[in-house]
Amino acid sequence: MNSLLNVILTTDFAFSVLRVTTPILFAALGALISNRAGIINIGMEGIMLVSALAGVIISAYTQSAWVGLLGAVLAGTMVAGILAFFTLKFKTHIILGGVAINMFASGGTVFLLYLLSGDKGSSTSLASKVLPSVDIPLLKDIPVLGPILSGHHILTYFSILSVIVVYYLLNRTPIGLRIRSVGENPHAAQSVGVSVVKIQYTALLLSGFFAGLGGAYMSMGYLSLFTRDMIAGRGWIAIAAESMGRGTTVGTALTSLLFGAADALSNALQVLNIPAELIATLPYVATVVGLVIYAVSETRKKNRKLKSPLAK
Amino acid sequence: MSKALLEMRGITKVYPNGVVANKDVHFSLQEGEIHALAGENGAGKSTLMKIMFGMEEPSEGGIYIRGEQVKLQSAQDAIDRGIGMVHQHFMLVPSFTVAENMVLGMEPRKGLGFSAAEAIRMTEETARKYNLAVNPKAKVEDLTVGMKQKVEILKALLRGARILILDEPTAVLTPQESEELFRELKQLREQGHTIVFISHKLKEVKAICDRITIMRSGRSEGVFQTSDVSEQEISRLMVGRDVVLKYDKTTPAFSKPVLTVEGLSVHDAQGKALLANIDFTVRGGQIVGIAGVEGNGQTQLIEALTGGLKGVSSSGTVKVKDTDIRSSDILEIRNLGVSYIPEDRMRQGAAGDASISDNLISTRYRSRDMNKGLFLNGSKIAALASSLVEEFKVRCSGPTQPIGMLSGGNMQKVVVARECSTSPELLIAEQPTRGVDIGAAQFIHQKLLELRSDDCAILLVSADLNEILEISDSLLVMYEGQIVAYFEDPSAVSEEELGLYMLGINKQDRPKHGRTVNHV
Amino acid sequence: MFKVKYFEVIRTSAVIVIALAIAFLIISLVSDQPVKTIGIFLWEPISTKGHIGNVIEMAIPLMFTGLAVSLLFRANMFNLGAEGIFYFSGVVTSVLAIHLTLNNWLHPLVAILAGSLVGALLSAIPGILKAKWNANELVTSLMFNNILFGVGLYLLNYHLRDAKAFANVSFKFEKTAQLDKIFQGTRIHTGLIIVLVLIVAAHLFLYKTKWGYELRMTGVNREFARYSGMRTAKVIILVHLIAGFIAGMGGSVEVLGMYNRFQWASLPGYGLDGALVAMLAKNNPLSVIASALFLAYIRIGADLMSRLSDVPSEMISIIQAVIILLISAEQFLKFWKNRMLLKEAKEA
Amino acid sequence: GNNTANNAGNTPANQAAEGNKAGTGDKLKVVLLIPGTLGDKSFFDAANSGLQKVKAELGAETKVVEMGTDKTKWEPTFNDIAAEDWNVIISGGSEITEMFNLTAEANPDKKFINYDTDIEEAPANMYNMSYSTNEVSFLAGAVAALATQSDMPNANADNVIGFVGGMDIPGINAFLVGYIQGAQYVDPEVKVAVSYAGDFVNPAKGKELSLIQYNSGVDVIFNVAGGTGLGIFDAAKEKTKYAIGVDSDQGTLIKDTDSQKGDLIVTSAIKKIDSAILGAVKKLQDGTLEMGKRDVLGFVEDGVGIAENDIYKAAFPADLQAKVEEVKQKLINKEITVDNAMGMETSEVEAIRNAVKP
Ligand SMILES: Nc1ncnc2c1ncn2[C@@H]1O[C@H](COP(=O)(O)OP(=O)(O)OP(=O)(O)O)[C@@H](O)[C@H]1O
Ligand SMILES: Nc1ncnc2c1ncn2[C@@H]1O[C@H](COP(=O)(O)OP(=O)(O)OP(=O)(O)O)[C@@H](O)[C@H]1O
Ligand SMILES: [Mg+2]
Ligand SMILES: [Mg+2]
Repeated sequence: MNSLLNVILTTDFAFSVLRVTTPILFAALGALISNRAGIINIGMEGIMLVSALAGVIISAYTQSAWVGLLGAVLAGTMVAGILAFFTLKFKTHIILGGVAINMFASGGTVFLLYLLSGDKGSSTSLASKVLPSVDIPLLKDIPVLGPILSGHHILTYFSILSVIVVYYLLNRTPIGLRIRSVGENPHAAQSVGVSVVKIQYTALLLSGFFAGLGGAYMSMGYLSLFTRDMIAGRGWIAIAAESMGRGTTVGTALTSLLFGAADALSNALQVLNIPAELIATLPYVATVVGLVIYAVSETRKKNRKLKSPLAK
Repeated sequence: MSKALLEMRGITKVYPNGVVANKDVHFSLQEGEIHALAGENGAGKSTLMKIMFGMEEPSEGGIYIRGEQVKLQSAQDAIDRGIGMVHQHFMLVPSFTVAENMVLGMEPRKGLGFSAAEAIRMTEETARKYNLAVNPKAKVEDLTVGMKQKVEILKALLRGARILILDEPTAVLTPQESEELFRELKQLREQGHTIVFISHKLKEVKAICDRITIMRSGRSEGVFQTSDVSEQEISRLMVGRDVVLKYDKTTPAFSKPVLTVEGLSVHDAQGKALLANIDFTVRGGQIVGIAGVEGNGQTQLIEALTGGLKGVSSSGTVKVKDTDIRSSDILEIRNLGVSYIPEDRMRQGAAGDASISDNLISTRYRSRDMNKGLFLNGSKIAALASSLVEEFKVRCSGPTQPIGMLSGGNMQKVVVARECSTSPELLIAEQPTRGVDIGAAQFIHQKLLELRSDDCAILLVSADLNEILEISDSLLVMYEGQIVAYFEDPSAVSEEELGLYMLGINKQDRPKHGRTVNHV
Repeated sequence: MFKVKYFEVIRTSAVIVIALAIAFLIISLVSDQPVKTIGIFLWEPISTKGHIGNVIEMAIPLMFTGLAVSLLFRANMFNLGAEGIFYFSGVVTSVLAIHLTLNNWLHPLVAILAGSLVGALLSAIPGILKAKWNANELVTSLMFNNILFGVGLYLLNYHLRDAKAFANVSFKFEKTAQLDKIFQGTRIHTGLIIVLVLIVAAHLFLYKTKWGYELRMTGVNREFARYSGMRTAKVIILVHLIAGFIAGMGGSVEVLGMYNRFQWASLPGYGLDGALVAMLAKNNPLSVIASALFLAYIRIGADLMSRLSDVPSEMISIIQAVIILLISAEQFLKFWKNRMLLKEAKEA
Repeated sequence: GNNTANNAGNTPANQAAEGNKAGTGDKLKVVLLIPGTLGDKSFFDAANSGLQKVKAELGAETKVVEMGTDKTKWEPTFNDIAAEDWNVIISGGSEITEMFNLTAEANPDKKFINYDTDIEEAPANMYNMSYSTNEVSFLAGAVAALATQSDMPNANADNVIGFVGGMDIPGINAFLVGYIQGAQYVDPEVKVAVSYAGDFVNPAKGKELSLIQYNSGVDVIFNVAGGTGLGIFDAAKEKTKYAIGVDSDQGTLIKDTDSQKGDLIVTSAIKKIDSAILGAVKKLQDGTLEMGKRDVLGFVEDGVGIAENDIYKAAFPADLQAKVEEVKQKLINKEITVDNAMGMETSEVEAIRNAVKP
């Protein structure tokens, strides 16, 4: 138990929570935007995977991490665009579309990797670039807080910034207003000349954009390479986080952080004598418990009254 | 006749599910007129107007503005040409404020962001200009229907609509609110606006419209000067037969009390009274009407009677026959012989994607004659469904059609058919004829009266004063969660008088309406 | 009328042709003999008894999970938990298949029933959480997948593992526990009969019984169902129990039909595939048969293609994705349909 | 190294299909069945590279088939392939052994090679191999334990080494037990931090687990985690700590594109599956391969070894290299015997693990 505390009560651990949260947060923000527009994008996993590979390949060929990032994000946006095209134009069921995107990404990335590098497993033979980590002046010298908050990967800061940006976008901009109106009452939006399809395109592309950032982080920051199926469920976790955050920006950010913390904790728990298989379930158990507590308290609140007179 | 401002020629509309909503319809608008569009439920009025507003694409036909053909591919195209529409169902985003709803699609900006202050200013300005007061900062979900209606009209006006389409705007308004709306419409006409007015209330049509186009089964039956045709004639053209506008009510023969409410009070979480000290009784063979402006506790009262009190702290008693139902759920209440026509047919009254026949049996599939143990009796269900469809004249391709494809009125007929055909002892009918054409409304009224003569107790909540005065044997008025008036003989009450109670200006003292309980 | 009625058939055929054309294009990029390659993809799975057998074997678990998921979707429950239950019930069944001594038909019966019951109970948890407290079933079911996998893997490693097998596999099942093969020359096992019976039963349940009716109404509009007097919370829990039972039975049957030891070291993926099957079947139990066979067919075809030609195995998922994207594209050829509708309307 | 996964991909004709038509006499036809997918940078890739050597050096016609992770597909694939006209059918792994043996028995006219199995029995037309995984891991453990206390620039004073495994399964624990015993052999006091990622395709998890180990005083980590393991090297680079590679010479491989990272991979515990496969096929062609038995390939047979590459020579002090060589000789001479986790109960492995927990 002591050794566990030794691991957890360190700035390194707190630091790792933010690091682990970053990809989940990006994707969850993406999921949030598309959900607010009324479309559930379950292709997050696949989009992240494609972006992760695109970042590696493009940075390897251009020898510029930033161009790589741009490529990754564009790739993510493009894949989301394909999904949007089929679901919005041809009315492919969005769930099937998402499943297809995940399938496509899982095979397609390996296939492309193989064509380019002759390797099916990882991109170690490509000299790809990574984006830098940054120390924040002043902050980095504050004890405890400094080592926790400073020195992160630049995309981690991007992700925190993204929370603010997405909040602003959804709640304070015309496009955000339209996205929310389309999600809540598409007929109302349509009736005032807002093109529902256009807004949903935008929202899906934005969700691809953020998932793309998440994917880029995986292969160009968190790690410096691409490997087969390296997203390893983070896209799904992000969807769960968004769902649990009940469609609000702050809620989504907090639940992403919760998932990140639980995941980091499960890594730390490996120092104990508990079978690794069981430790691995911890983040999920924690989530279910959290969700139940939240849901129970919410329904308690709701059950104790009749509909309030004006809310209809 | 001067050249038409807007003309629709040879419009045919086939929905993807194969429903032919409009068939070679011609429709034309003169500048500065109020033009009524009338027709039965499902006649294709809304569809025609949606086409005019660019929200639906015609399968065939053209739209001409001042003789020039235009292609309207989205509502935006229509808005750009000065067409505005207030839809049959509200087109508002509930969680948004009034101002946000007003400017949606034409948001004022401040830098990159949305300027809420400017939106509020625009809303206030338009409201002032057209003399329609609204609170721009209020959330739409908190507004009364009358308020929502105003927001809808302002929305159209803000967008510079010169042609304003109003699809059944008065279905949910009180007489006072309707009166106000008519004043405003006339004022708009003075200012040069052209208005299309859809309504099932022919009195209104006669009162404010210049011309009328009548539709039947997707076709236009012709255009008339309103002054040239009587209500009778209009309804004959709409329905294809004479419609009786007065009912022969048998003299009431009340039996024992079926629903007894005594001293019922319910408070919300903040301790505010939602229902305060409600007393009344409904007897077998009696129709008790509840009038009131929406949002004055009728919804809560009905909810309380349909299982909503379970798990909620309340005082007083609510009895169906001899059973206290305060801790019963809706199933237990229904098992006591209670039927319920909910006001929101889309949300509670019907399952849109399910078939008409599935919708018809939802309250009786448990009964022995509909099943053989666990298995449903398919042939009996089919027989029941087709007989009900026939009896209630539901316009559909057959009982297996999804109910969601029906027009509002026909959907309502299905709901009424279900609830009235189980020989209930108590029927709670909430807005049973909202948005229903006169033919169908009359039919529904007759059904209620038939149940009444079969000794059923009926509690009728309606915003349609005409209906309530016509049908009820006794009448309650609710205001702010209380019963403020009780009339033993509604036929002696005028709409205006009723309106004063509904708006809280008049109030009877307790002993008088306390009589409800003691009345024999 | 003829044309519109058959629009779906025409659309589907057109879509398949286009999907194949796209697949062909992609194959041409990497293959020297694209015609031959696509020929393998299309014909090889149905060319020999063995390969047909492979398609059917693969369709069996897909039918189980597809059926389970389609019932959940029918009740408007977006629950993807079939994955974890399929796995965990497999573990439970394996325990009994290893440790019980029973006769030839009782052994699998007991083992499968136990696996199915455990599946039902586990599935009920997200159901209860949803019905009583409105806890998001997507989140809970995704979480349960990981939890059940972790616990199952733990059981395998710490309690079932056969050290003498030199791998992370369980002890061998008793011969009595394994399901019989029903067609000579294939590995098609009695699970096929079980799942077909189950599908027909589910069809009857859904469309012919009171409970099925309640389930459908709750799915279409829960509020409506509640006002009609249905106990929707019970319905939701019931559908979770049934779906869990079916998914669990799927895992149990797969383990006893296709393996002689338990050896899944990762989630086998049939749960998500089940969602795919259910969606393709538009949540109709009987259509699940066709959509599971279809999915199995293109997968086996793709496998054979990668084995017998020069196309790498990853092509499988790309081609599958293309087919799935197009096959459910409902608006595809919409304009044509609208024209036909208008023509019919005018004739009428 | 060389991962031309599908030979037909870069040869003009579709050989497999051609091969089906005509048994073109003398040319040896060899097929490799991978019970999984290529790209693991170890087991399967190494086998494939062995096949490439067979093709290049023996002029054989070859094909590799990836059977994927769905185990129900393996049996039909074995049967289908056995029905084609291949002379030699190669596959590997304890998991497939039962199935593979049955296939061999059903096809007595064909030759089979199982390139890695712990099961001794083999049909008369099957040749089995396995490797002294435990011994090479023992050596890796010795390197790690020596390194952690050395004055190597990135070593610390703490006496703790690390191990990150893909999953808690026999195949991985075979490495672990050897590693622990090797470390204990050079220093009985050494502590070994052990983590399992639970997944072979989650490098981010591998990195997190490694970072925790490095942060808690570990300065050398042995990576036995497939794709997950690539994250361990990332962590090593980030923390400038050492790592030990597995299966192939990972240090040299990575050095190609990232020398900073590669230089931290002091050595790798290599299973020379490629040369083992080449050797076996060669003997089979010569008719000298003894079928129906299993050989365990150790240091002497050149079946295993640690990578004594430039990095090792530069980074690992010469005196310690000598000590390692000494240990290796003792292993060769059977002066040291190493336990094999293959065939151990989970509880036994657990006991070994817990005894050295930091
Ligand atoms: N799942 C949750 N768990 C705990 N707290 C939550 C959750 N979701 C939201 N909250 C809390 O609710 C508050 C409101 O959320 P937030 O400010 O994100 O809403 P919002 O993004 O403005 O919503 P909207 O977009 O609908 O306007 C926040 O203070 C947040 O802490
Ligand atoms: N989106 C739709 N899809 C398919 N059919 C539709 C759709 N909307 C309307 N219909 C059908 O088209 C016909 C005309 O409907 P419409 O709404 O125009 O009638 P209406 O005259 O406005 O009736 P009401 O007075 O009840 O509002 C009806 O049969 C209706 O069922
Ligand atoms: Mg209408
Ligand atoms: Mg040290």
